[in-house]
Parts: sequence; C-alpha cells; structure tokens
Amino acid sequence: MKMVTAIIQPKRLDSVRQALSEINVTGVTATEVKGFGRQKGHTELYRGAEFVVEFLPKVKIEIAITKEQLDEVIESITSACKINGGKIGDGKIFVSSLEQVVRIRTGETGPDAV
Amino acid sequence: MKMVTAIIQPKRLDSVRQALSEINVTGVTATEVKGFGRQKGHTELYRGAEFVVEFLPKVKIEIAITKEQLDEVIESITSACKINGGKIGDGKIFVSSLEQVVRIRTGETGPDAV
Amino acid sequence: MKMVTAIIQPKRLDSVRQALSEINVTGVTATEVKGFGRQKGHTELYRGAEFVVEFLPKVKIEIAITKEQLDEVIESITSACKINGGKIGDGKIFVSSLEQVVRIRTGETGPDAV
Amino acid sequence: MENQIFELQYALDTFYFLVMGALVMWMAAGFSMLEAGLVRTKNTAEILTKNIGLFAIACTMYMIYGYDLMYGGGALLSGISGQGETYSNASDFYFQVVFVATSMSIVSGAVAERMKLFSFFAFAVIFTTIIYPLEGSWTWGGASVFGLYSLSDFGFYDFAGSGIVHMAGASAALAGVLLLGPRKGKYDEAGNSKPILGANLPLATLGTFILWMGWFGFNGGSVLAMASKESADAVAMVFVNTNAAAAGGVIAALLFAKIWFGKADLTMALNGALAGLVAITAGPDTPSALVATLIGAVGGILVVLSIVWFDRKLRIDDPVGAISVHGVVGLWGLLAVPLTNSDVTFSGQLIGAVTIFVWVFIASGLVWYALKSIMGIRVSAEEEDDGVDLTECGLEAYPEFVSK
Amino acid sequence: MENQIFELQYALDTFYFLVMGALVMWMAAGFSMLEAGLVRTKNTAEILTKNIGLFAIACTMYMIYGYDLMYGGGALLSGISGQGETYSNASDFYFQVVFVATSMSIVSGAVAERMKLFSFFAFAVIFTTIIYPLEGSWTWGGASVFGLYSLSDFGFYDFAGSGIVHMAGASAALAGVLLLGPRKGKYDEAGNSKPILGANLPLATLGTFILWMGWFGFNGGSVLAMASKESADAVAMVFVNTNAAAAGGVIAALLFAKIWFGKADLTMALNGALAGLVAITAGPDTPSALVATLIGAVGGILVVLSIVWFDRKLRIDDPVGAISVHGVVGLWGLLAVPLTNSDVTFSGQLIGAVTIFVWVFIASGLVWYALKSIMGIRVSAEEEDDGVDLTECGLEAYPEFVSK
Amino acid sequence: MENQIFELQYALDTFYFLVMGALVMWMAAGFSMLEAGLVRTKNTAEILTKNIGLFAIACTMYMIYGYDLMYGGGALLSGISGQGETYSNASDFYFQVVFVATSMSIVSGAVAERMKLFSFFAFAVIFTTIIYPLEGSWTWGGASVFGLYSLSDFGFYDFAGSGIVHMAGASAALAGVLLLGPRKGKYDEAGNSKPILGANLPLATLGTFILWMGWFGFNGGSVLAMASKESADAVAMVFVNTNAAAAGGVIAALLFAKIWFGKADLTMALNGALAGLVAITAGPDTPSALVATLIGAVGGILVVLSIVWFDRKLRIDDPVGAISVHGVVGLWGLLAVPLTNSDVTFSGQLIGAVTIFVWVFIASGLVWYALKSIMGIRVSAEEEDDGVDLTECGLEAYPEFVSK
Ligand SMILES: Nc1ncnc2c1ncn2[C@@H]1O[C@H](COP(=O)(O)OP(=O)(O)O)[C@@H](O)[C@H]1O
Ligand SMILES: Nc1ncnc2c1ncn2[C@@H]1O[C@H](COP(=O)(O)OP(=O)(O)O)[C@@H](O)[C@H]1O
Ligand SMILES: Nc1ncnc2c1ncn2[C@@H]1O[C@H](COP(=O)(O)OP(=O)(O)O)[C@@H](O)[C@H]1O
Repeated sequence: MKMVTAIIQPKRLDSVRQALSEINVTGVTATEVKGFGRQKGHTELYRGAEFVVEFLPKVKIEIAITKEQLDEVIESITSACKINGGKIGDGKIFVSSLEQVVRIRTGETGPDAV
Repeated sequence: MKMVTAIIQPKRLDSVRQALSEINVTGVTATEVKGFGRQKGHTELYRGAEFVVEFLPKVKIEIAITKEQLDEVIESITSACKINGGKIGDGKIFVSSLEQVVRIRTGETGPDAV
Repeated sequence: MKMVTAIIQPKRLDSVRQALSEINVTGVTATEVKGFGRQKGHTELYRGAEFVVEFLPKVKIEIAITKEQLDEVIESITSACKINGGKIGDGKIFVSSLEQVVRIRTGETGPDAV
Repeated sequence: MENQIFELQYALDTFYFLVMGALVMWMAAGFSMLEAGLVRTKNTAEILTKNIGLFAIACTMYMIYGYDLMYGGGALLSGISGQGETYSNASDFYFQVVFVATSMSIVSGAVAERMKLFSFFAFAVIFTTIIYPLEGSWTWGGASVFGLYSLSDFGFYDFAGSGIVHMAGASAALAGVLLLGPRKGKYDEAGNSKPILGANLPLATLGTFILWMGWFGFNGGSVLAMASKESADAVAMVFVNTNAAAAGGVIAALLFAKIWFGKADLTMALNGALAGLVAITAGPDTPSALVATLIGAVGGILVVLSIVWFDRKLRIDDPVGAISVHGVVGLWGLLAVPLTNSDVTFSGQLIGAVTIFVWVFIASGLVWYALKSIMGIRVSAEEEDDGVDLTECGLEAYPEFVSK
Repeated sequence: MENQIFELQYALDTFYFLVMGALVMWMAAGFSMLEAGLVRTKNTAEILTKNIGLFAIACTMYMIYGYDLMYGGGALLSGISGQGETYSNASDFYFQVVFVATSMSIVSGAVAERMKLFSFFAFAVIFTTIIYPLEGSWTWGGASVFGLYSLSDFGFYDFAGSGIVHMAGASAALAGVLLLGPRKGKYDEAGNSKPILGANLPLATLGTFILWMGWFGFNGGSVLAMASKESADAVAMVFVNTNAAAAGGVIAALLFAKIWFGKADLTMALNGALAGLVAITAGPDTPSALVATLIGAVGGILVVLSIVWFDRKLRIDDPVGAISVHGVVGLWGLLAVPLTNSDVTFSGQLIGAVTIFVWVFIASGLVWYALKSIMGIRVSAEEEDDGVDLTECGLEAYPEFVSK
Repeated sequence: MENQIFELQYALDTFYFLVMGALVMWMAAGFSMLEAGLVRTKNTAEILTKNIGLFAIACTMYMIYGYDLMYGGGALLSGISGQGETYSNASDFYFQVVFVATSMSIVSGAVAERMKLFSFFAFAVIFTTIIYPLEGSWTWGGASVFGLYSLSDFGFYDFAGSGIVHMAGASAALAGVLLLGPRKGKYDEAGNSKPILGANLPLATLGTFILWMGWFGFNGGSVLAMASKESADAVAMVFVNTNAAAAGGVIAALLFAKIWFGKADLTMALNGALAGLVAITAGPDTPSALVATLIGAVGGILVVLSIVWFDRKLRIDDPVGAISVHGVVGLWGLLAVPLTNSDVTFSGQLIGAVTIFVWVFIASGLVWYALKSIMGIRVSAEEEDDGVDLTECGLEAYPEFVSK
C-alpha cells in the first residue's frame, strides 16, 4: 500500500476531491499547512514596513491507496492542479510506502482497510 | 522503528492519550485535520441552501515507536477509539517504516531517541 | 529520496528556515501541531481550578530531500534548534524513505523534482 | 424668563438630536461587524476598510454638497454655522449625515467579496453627493420630482426611512449586484446555490445588537422634537415600537427557520431582527406595541422567504442578505403604514416606493455601468480566489489563524 | 408658562428614561458577548441564538402580560398608549422591559453548552411572563406577597435590583443547573473539577465593558427622575458610585486572584467588574464614592471565592460564573445597603432576599422540571460532544477556523 | 418659577455631563479592542487585563487624590457629595475621571507585548494620582506651573485635550518605550524593521468605531454646558466638527497609504480616524466643518508619516502607533488652533505643549526608571517568546485556535 501526500493550492482542494472521487478513492485526509518550494513568498507592506511572506498557505492531502491505484491517483491529482500549463506553486506529490493499514471500526487490515 | 499515524474522532483524543501513556508511549504529535473515509459528510442547511459538509473534523496523531511496541500501540488505539462495537467514522491507522530518529536535545539516534 | 520530519519549538521556525536555505533546501512544508515528548505539559490554573496542559504547541516541518542531503539537513536543523546545550522540548527529527516525488507544474519526477 | 424657557427647549431638542445622532453613527460599527462576520476570512479586512471608508466619504460629501441638495442651506454647510429656530442647525446636519452613511452601508454588504475597493468608493462619492440627496429632497426635503409631481400630494409617508434610506440603499445594491454577478463558486454549473459560510458569527451578532441599539436613534430621532409633552410621548412610543418590532422579527424568523429548515439558524435570527427594525421604520409612530410586534414579525418571515428566493430562484448573490432585509422588507414597511395610519394610502405609498426605486436603481445602475467601463468594478478571478484582503489591502484580517 | 415648564420637565424625564433604557438594552449585547467568549467554540452560535432569542421573548411576553402583572395598567399595554404624569408611560415600559431581559440573560450563561435551545426558550416565556413579574410586583410593584405580608413593611430596599433582577436571575439559573447537571467532562470520576476554557477572551472582555457601560443606565435610570436639582444630584451620585464599585471589583478580584493563583486571571478581573456592579446595585444612592469602591471590592473578592467554591466544593457547573456574580454577590449587595442607609435593616433585607429566592427558585425549579418531563432539557451526550451549534443551529460560529 | 427654570437647567446640564461621560467611559472598551486587535494572539489576554485594570486604577486613584490635585475640592471627593452651581459636582467628577483613564489607556498600547503587568499597574497608580492631575491643574485647573508661570497668561488653549490628555499620554508612553526597548525580533541585526502583524483586525476596527463614538462625548462634553442656546449651538458644532475631522483623517490616511504603499492599508485607515479625532480635539469649537475636515486630513497624513518615521528611522517600537496618533498629532492639534481661533497664538500653544511634554516625559521617565530598578519593567526573553498571556495571566485569549 502507498501513502500519497500532495501539497496543493487551497483553491484546488475542491477539484482534487472531485477528481479523486471519480476514480473511487474512498478516503482523504486534509491539513492546512504553510509552505514554500520554487514559489517563493512575495513582499508585502504592513504599516509601511516591508516584509517577505515566506510561507504561503497550502493544503496537504494524504491518501492511502493500494499499489494498483498509484498511477491513476497521481495522474488525477496532477491534472486537477496543473492549471494553464503549469505555474509555480501548483504543488508537489510525495509517495511513500505503507506497511500496514487498520480500519478501527472493523479491525480489517491491509488493502481491504484502505 | 515505526511511525504509527491514526486519524481519529476529536472527542477520542483524550482517551487515546491516556491509553498510550498507560503503555509507556512517551511521545505523541497531534494535528487538527479534516477528512472523510466511508463516513461521508452530512448535508446541512445554511440560510435555506443545502450543502454537503464533505470534510469532517478529525485529529491526526503520530507516534514514533520501536518495532516491538507496534502491536500494543495499534491495539491500544483501536480499543480507545472503537465505541459501541464500531461505528463509521471511528478512524483509521496507518503504519510506515522510520529509517532514523534523532533527539535534538541529546543527539541520540535510533530506538533510544524514540 | 528521503522525507525529513522535524517537530520543533514554534519560536525556532525562523532560524530553521534560514539555516535550511543556507544549505540550499528549496522546499519546506510547515504545520502547526501540538505534541509532547519527554517535555510534559505544565500545570495551569484557570478560574482557580488546576489543569494540565498536556499538549504543547509545536511546529512540524517536512522537507523532501535527496539521500545525499540527509546528514547536512539533520545537522542544520539540530544546530538551529538546540539551544543552550539542549533543553527538553527542543524537538525530534524523523526520517523516512520517499519512493517518488512529482513536481506537478512540470511533471518532473524523482530527485529532480525535490 | 420666557426666553429662558425657549432656550431650555432649544437646548433639550438640540441635545436630543445629538444623542440620537450618535446612536445612528454607531450603526456604522454595526454594519461593519455584521458584514465582517458574514463574509469569509479572506475578505474581512477589505470589508472593514470599505465600511470605515464609506462612512468617511458619506460624511464628507454630504457636508460638501449633499445636504444642500437635499434640504438647501448652501454648499459646504455655509448656511448652518448659524443657529436654528427650535434647535441648532448643526445638530440637524449631524443627525442627517449619519442617515446617508446608513444608506450607503447597505450597499457594501451586498457587493462584498468581489468588488474593487476604489470603484466602490467612487460609487460612494456619487451616491452620497447626488443619488441619495436628490431622492431625499423629493421626500423629506419636500421638493417635486423633476418638476413632475410631488410625493407629498399623494400623502407619501415614510417616518424614518424604510423606503428613503433602506430601500434606497437596497436599490443601489441591487443595481450593483446585477452588474457584478455572483461570487465565484456561488452557483454550480447546474445553477444550484452553494452556501458560502460567514466566518465569524459572534461578530455578526454583535453587529446586529449594535444596529438594534442604534435604531433607537434612527427612529427615535426622526420625531425631530423632544421638548414638549406631545413630542416626548411620541418619541417614547417610537422607542417602544422599534424595540417591539425587532423582537417580533427575531421570534418570527427563528420559528420560521426552525420549521422550514429544522434548525434555529442564527443568521436568520439576526436578519429577522434587522427586518423587524426596517419594517417598523416607515411608521413607528402610529401602531400599538402589539401591532408593531406583528409588523416586525411579518418582516421576519418575509426576510427568510426573500433571502431564499433571491438566492435560489433569482440567483442573485447577496452575501449578507442586504437586498432582502432593506429592500423587500423596506417595501413592506412602507406598505404597512396605512394599516395603522389613516392619513396614508396604499397607492400613495406605492407611488413613493416606485419613485424611489426607479430613480435610485437607474441612476445607480448608470453609475455602476460607467465605473465598470472606466475602471472595472470586479477583481480578477485570481484575486477573488486569493481573497481581496491581500490584493486590495495588502494584509490579512487574522494573519495568525489558519484559514481556508 | 407654568405649563411649558411642566412640559419641559416631562420631556427631560422621558428623554432620560429613554436614554437610560437604551443603555440597559445594550446590556443584552454585553451578556451575549460575555457568554459567547466564555464557552467553547462549538457552542458559540447556539449561545448567541439563545441570547438574541431570549431578549426578543422577554420584550414580547412582558409587553403581553408581564408588565401588567408587575405594575398593572392592562395586558398588551392597553393602559400605556396614554400619557404619564411626570413622564411618558411608554418610556417607563421601555425602561422596565429591558430589566426583565437582563434578568433572563443571567440564566442563559449558567445553563450554557448543554441545554436544549427550545426548552430554554420555553422557560424564558414563563419566566418573563410570570415568575419575574410576580416577584417584581411584590417589590417594586408594591403588592403583597400572596396576600401574606408586604415587603415594604420590613423596609426592604433594592434600589436598582441586586436582588430583584440579579439574584432572581441567578436563582432561576441555579434551579436549572441543578436539574441539568454539569457538562460532560467537567468532573472526572474522582469528582475533580476539570477546567473548560472559554474560547474567545476578547469577546468576553468586550461583553464586560458593554455591561459596565449599560449599567449606568441600569442604576442611573433607577432614580426614576432627572428633571430637578435633587434628582439630578442623585443620578450623578449613582453614576459615580456605580463606576467606583466596578473599579473596586476589578482591583480586588485581580489582586486576590494574583495572590491566590499566582496569575492575574483575566476572567476573574471580568467577573470582578461585574461583581462590583451587582454589589452596588441595591444601593448606589447612599454611599460615598470611597465606600462604593469598597462595596465593589468586597464583591470582587466574594465572586472569586464563590466561583471556586461552587466549582470545586459544590460541583455545580456554571460555565460563566453567573450564579456567583449575580446570586451570591447580589445577596451581598442587598445586605450592604444598611451599612450606608439608616432606613434599611439587615433583617428587612434578609426577608426580602429569602422571599425572592424561595419564590424564584421553587417556581423555576417546577418549570424546569415540567420541561424536563415534557420535552427534555438536555441535549444527548453525542450532541454535547459534537457541540450544540451543529445540532441546534445547524451552523458553526467560526466555520473556517480549525478548532477542537 | 424662576427656581424651577434653574432646576431644569441644572438637571439638563447634569444629564448632559453624565451622557457625555458615559460615552467617554466607553472609550475604554475602544482602546481595549483596538490594542487587542493590533497585538499578537499570544499577548492578547494580557493587554485586555491591562486595559480593564488601568481603567479601574485610574477611577480609584483619581477619586482618592487626583481630582483634588487637579481641581481642588478635597481628597476622597470629600467636597463633591454636595451640589454644584449649575450642575451636579458628581457629574463633573464623573466626566473628568474618564478623561484620566483615557490618557492612561494611551500608554498601554505603546508598551504592549513586553512589559510586566504589575509594573505597568504601578506606573498607572502614579500617573493617575499625580503626573496627569498636576499637569491638568496647570491647564484646565488654572494653577501656575510650579509657581513659575501660568499657561493662561500665554493664552494656551486646549479645548478637550489634544495636548492635556492625548499628548500627555503619548509622552508617558514614549518615556516608557525608550526604557523598555523594542520587542524581540522587531529589528534585525542590520536595524531593519520587521513588521509584527496585528492578529485580529475586526477587533481593531471595532475599537476604532467605539473610540469615534466615544469622542463625541469627549469633545462634546468639553463645552461643559448645554442648557442655553449658545452652549447648545456650541455642542452641536463640536459634534459636527469632531465627526468631520475623523472622516477627513480616514480619507487622507487611506489615500496616502494607497499612493505610498500601493495598498489600502486598513490599519492606517484606523489610525487615520483616530488622528483626525486627536487633531480636532484642541479646537473643535471654532473651525467650519470643511476646515475641521482638513485639520483631520492633515492629521491623517501626519500619522502615516510619523508611524513610519518612528518605526524605521528612530527605531522606536510602538505596536499600536500610540505615540504618533496621540503625541505627534496631538501636537498638530494644538498648533492648528490659532488657524481658526484668533485669541490663540502659536507661541502660546508651543509653550503649553512644551510644558506638558517636559513634565510628563521627565516625571514618567523617572517613575519608569525607578520601577525598572525596583521590580523590573520587562518580561524575560523566554516569557516574551512564549507570550505574556501565559506568563502574566496564566491563560490564552483564544485557547482553541491554532496560532503561531
Ligand atoms: N522539497 C520539499 N519538501 C517539502 N515540501 C515541499 C518541497 N518542495 C515543495 N514543497 C511543498 O509544496 C508546495 C508547492 O511547491 P511549489 O512551489 O509548487 O514547488 P516547485 O515549484 O518547487 O515544484 C510548497 O509550498 C511546499 O509546501
Ligand atoms: N484511504 C484513506 N486515505 C487517507 N485518509 C483516510 C483514508 N481512509 C480514511 N481516512 C481518514 O480517516 C478518517 C476516518 O475514516 P473512517 O470514515 O472512520 O474510515 P472508514 O472508511 O474505515 O469508515 C477519515 O475522516 C480520513 O481522514
Ligand atoms: N515518539 C514520538 N512520536 C511522535 N512525536 C514525538 C515523539 N517524541 C517526541 N515527539 C514530538 O516532538 C516534540 C518535541 O519532543 P521533546 O519533548 O523535545 O522530546 P524529547 O523526548 O526528545 O525531549 C513533542 O512535543 C512531540 O510533538
């Protein structure tokens, strides 16, 4: 099983959620985070003093899936987030391996629990 | 070493914390997240217009442990969260492998640092 | 590729961010979390009744890097967070393996995408 | 000694005007908090800026020219440094100037979360200098409508401004909202309304209580005299009825929402209070307290129906419900006057309402349209996504809070 | 000319009543903000709904019947459209109606976070129609207690209502809280009190300042006359003493909390201000400013002791400390009157206090009990966990904020 | 009958004082909300505690001795239980006591986020007992400056206290801030200013509106009489000009910030409103409404310049801009009086301003210095990092919200 973690623009959360439900992903966890990548923060003025907003608001979504779903999920997130041919800040996807998944309610484990 | 990540009902955080301290887990990190699994959001009315609350408030807890503690920890979380024989929304546990742990204060690494 | 996750004191976020940019880390994701480790919460009084603040506010930072950067990054975080020879609550670093990284904008994958 | 008595009466009337005016000024805070509570976090600082800015503009422009257009007396208040007949002229201006600000405040809520800040301010300049004062000159000012007819001939009666202030503001708002279009994401492709939740309901509730309190000045001050037994009795009755109508509005809206939606929707209770207040404003002087409660209660039900109707049927996106609260219920307020005031006729009220609506709606529409052509009135889709706080004001309302 | 003078006096007294009444109405916002700040986020929208709803109910029911029961004059205010003797009857009603709302507001805080909204509203209907007005008829209304004895015979004195309004509200609250039980998680198995933190202290502080301001109307208006030298001096002294007592309450509570807890607990400072105000309310007319400060200071210390005592010893869960602030300190206020007013005796004050408490506590208890049997008064444990905002109001107070 | 007329006049003047005083008291809530909105979350509860505490201290200490020092009449108000000549003495005290609280409130914002709570309270005791009252005795009290010269001889004129109240508060604040130093992290090693964002702008906006409203009492009450035609006209004009200046301040600050920074900085609009109000306070009686608007507008521009200048050039860290708003603009207010009031000279105003500044700055500096030596005035670096809410008050302002 895999854990797919994507850091996306908050405004894309809705489309990603829809895209994922179309490919039958049944579980998602979302967290409000702040981050920077190539997209550096911008300079703002507050009461006349400049400051760099280092961290920009992002949403992190985590999706536990089976190995088989991996490509489809990456594809689906990518296309929901890549706007106008790709802009800095569109986001990043990380994939790691999951050793075990347990559904608390039923005690099911493994791919069935995803 | 393992990283156990559990997504639970916010109202269970207290009992989970207690259950874990009974089995001598010495570190926990909690994050406020929103998520959905089988438990889909419910429909609400706001000013007369219906809307689906897609994401429900959850708490994510992360616990770094040694391999040996794994079963006990899963068992402990499960029993603290499974209420009335298991209800949708009770939560899910993910286990992944940790390659390294460092305690900043002392510089200790590995199982000792957990 | 590796995912380095560090749980640090909120007041250290700024110095960590600077330390990381000095070693050319180009992406960081930060989350506000609450946690406890050896550093237990303190007792407070509210309207005359005692209570234990179990969870203390922390910041979690996640940094995806290549294998080569690992030691340098750990070193850098450690020295930015270890104050006065190390105090309880200074934080902890977790390292896990990343199977894949995708930069949504360009579709790049692997170490190039980090 | 007669003169002393006259001076005392003069002083009391002046003092009364000033106290009532201060309460109406306080309504500016009420609108600010109400609107700040009902928009999303990312648009909060901008709506606060809008509200304090529009108040300042209204006060300045009405001083420069609006008051003169509405009541005469010379531009730049040249005629009012002198003294009044039974109260200080300055106190009259003070009381009037906070009314135009109220009318303008109504607009800001309806166009929230998507309008360019400085286009809004430009509109505010014209609304408070010309559009409202001209309309006010036909009604409270007693002038004839473009020399065609005189509303007083029809016995048009609007005690404190259900129509003149509230419906006028709502008409300007409606014209703006139609040109502006709904907020991004408000309606899906199928045209279904998607709620956009207000981010801070304690603020919205505070705003409502402030407005409720301020309304005692709004209606109570509109008796325009205090220093005699008759006027004192009138002011007292107006206070009682204003309060009764607001209470009726809350109860009716709460119960109606509970029955219809199954939940005691707080935002509807708040709108119910305001609806009760708007409804009684055209005639708080004649009903008994019980009838005032009922007039407010009808307002409370109307406002719930109207908000849902605008949102789901007409697909007109009004984030705070201003058009329903001040427009639809303002009309109801005008039409309710003949029920308890035999000197007033439905037809007279209708003619007045139509006159106000047509003028304000068309004039405002033209101004909005001109602004749209010249400088644009809507922020870009990207700016709307990011929130106007950042793009218009360069700061966040709650920078530390994690928000959507 | 004599008549003109009379009219001026009539107008000034009426105006004074209306301004003081508007300040008391404003206290409704104060209670709303105070309570909204001291509960948890998940119960905030509901308590706001409760507060605006109860205010509307109080205004309506007191108009329908309560005022008649308390002071006569006919149901539905049939007797008050006419004019008063030295001020407008309508202004008197307006001033009185906001008092019953204040008394009712006290209850909402104590039962917060676990009571069913509509059961609370049902209670509000009965409290404001019968329980409070009957008690008020024995005291300010001058009627005898069920024909048995007359409080005026004992020289019972309660200037603006430390007992009649505040302790009465607290007595009703106590009865409700006893039947309702503590909030889930408030006491662990061992019976230790677990603090439940208020979610928004700026709101609570704002509420306290609003109440402080409104209290000038509450006490100042209770002189019931302004338009003579004597009454003007009296009103001014009442203002000074009201302010002094609040200040004394803050300082005493702050210092006492600092010494006892080692921290300057803001919530205790707020309760101290309110305690000072409640304490002076029974007799703000006779003490000097220094003595008023001390009366307030004793209130400030009492309230800290009482809150801890109720919470930790009696295990009575009162989220905002209403029973301590308005009940315990209300009693202190009554008993402090003889210290500076030689016409008043401790025994007379005690008899009055017991009369009020027994009636309100028992009558309220019966009503709460009946409601418990008929419709239930407490939400389910699951609803309590999820927060009453969602289950009772269907919305969240701060939907965007991440909260517990 | 003559006596009746006198009594009515006496009653009206007293009532006017009390209503104006209640508005000024309300400013305490305004400062609290403004400051609570402009600091970081972790220092919010403490600043609220500071504000309610200082208000209580000011009221108590001014009662005990300050009023006597400033105007005579005996310590502990021994002389004011009696009656006044044209209004109640108690109403005069009530009106004066809220002024000293205002002056003290100015200090709390400037020293926010790093000062020890009880050191601040200790300073408040001395400021409100001696420093402000002595300065007040030289100006409004008419006493000579240490027997050396008399400000009235120079025709010094400060209608409602641009200098006496506002600049005085700012001078005390400046002395404190200089000894205290900037907040941790405010300036980097290179001396560049790093903005520290206010956490809750709706609160800050609410606070500004409260202050705006309260200022009508501040300036309007300073006419000191209402019950004649002349004074009624004067009060009305003061209301109009106060409002006009605030409006001018908002517009000027908004436009100036928009041009300079490219953004409509809300915090500058708020400071602009306050600057307009401070600017007109020294002479709201003589200008026309247009000129008042301009005086306010200059204040609005000055305040933006001054805030940036203090922050970036002088590196004086004043979290809420109190020194600029009340000090720099207060001085401008004093100097603007001769523009419209021919009885007043620049030199006279300057002498007055210097007198006030020198005394308050030096006296405050000595007291701050003594406190620093005795008990320390600054929290430890670690406490500052953690926020003074936890260390000074033992609680958090928004315990549930995730914050930095
Ligand atoms: N190496 C990284 N480690 C952790 N998080 C990252 C990394 N790179 C990017 N992110 C996260 O992804 C978000 C989006 O990154 P983005 O600027 O679109 O990346 P890039 O343009 O560099 O591909 C960032 O705000 C950050 O939260
Ligand atoms: N496949 C998944 N990937 C990521 N998070 C998930 C997944 N499934 C469930 N979750 C998280 O766990 C929470 C609880 O899930 P729940 O509804 O109890 O799961 P189940 O599907 O087992 O009934 C969800 O709200 C979500 O945050
Ligand atoms: N075993 C663990 N699992 C998960 N998080 C942990 C663990 N140990 C520590 N943490 C996180 O790291 C933070 C800092 O820990 P700290 O108290 O400095 O650890 P230590 O035990 O090394 O003194 C904690 O507040 C918690 O969020």
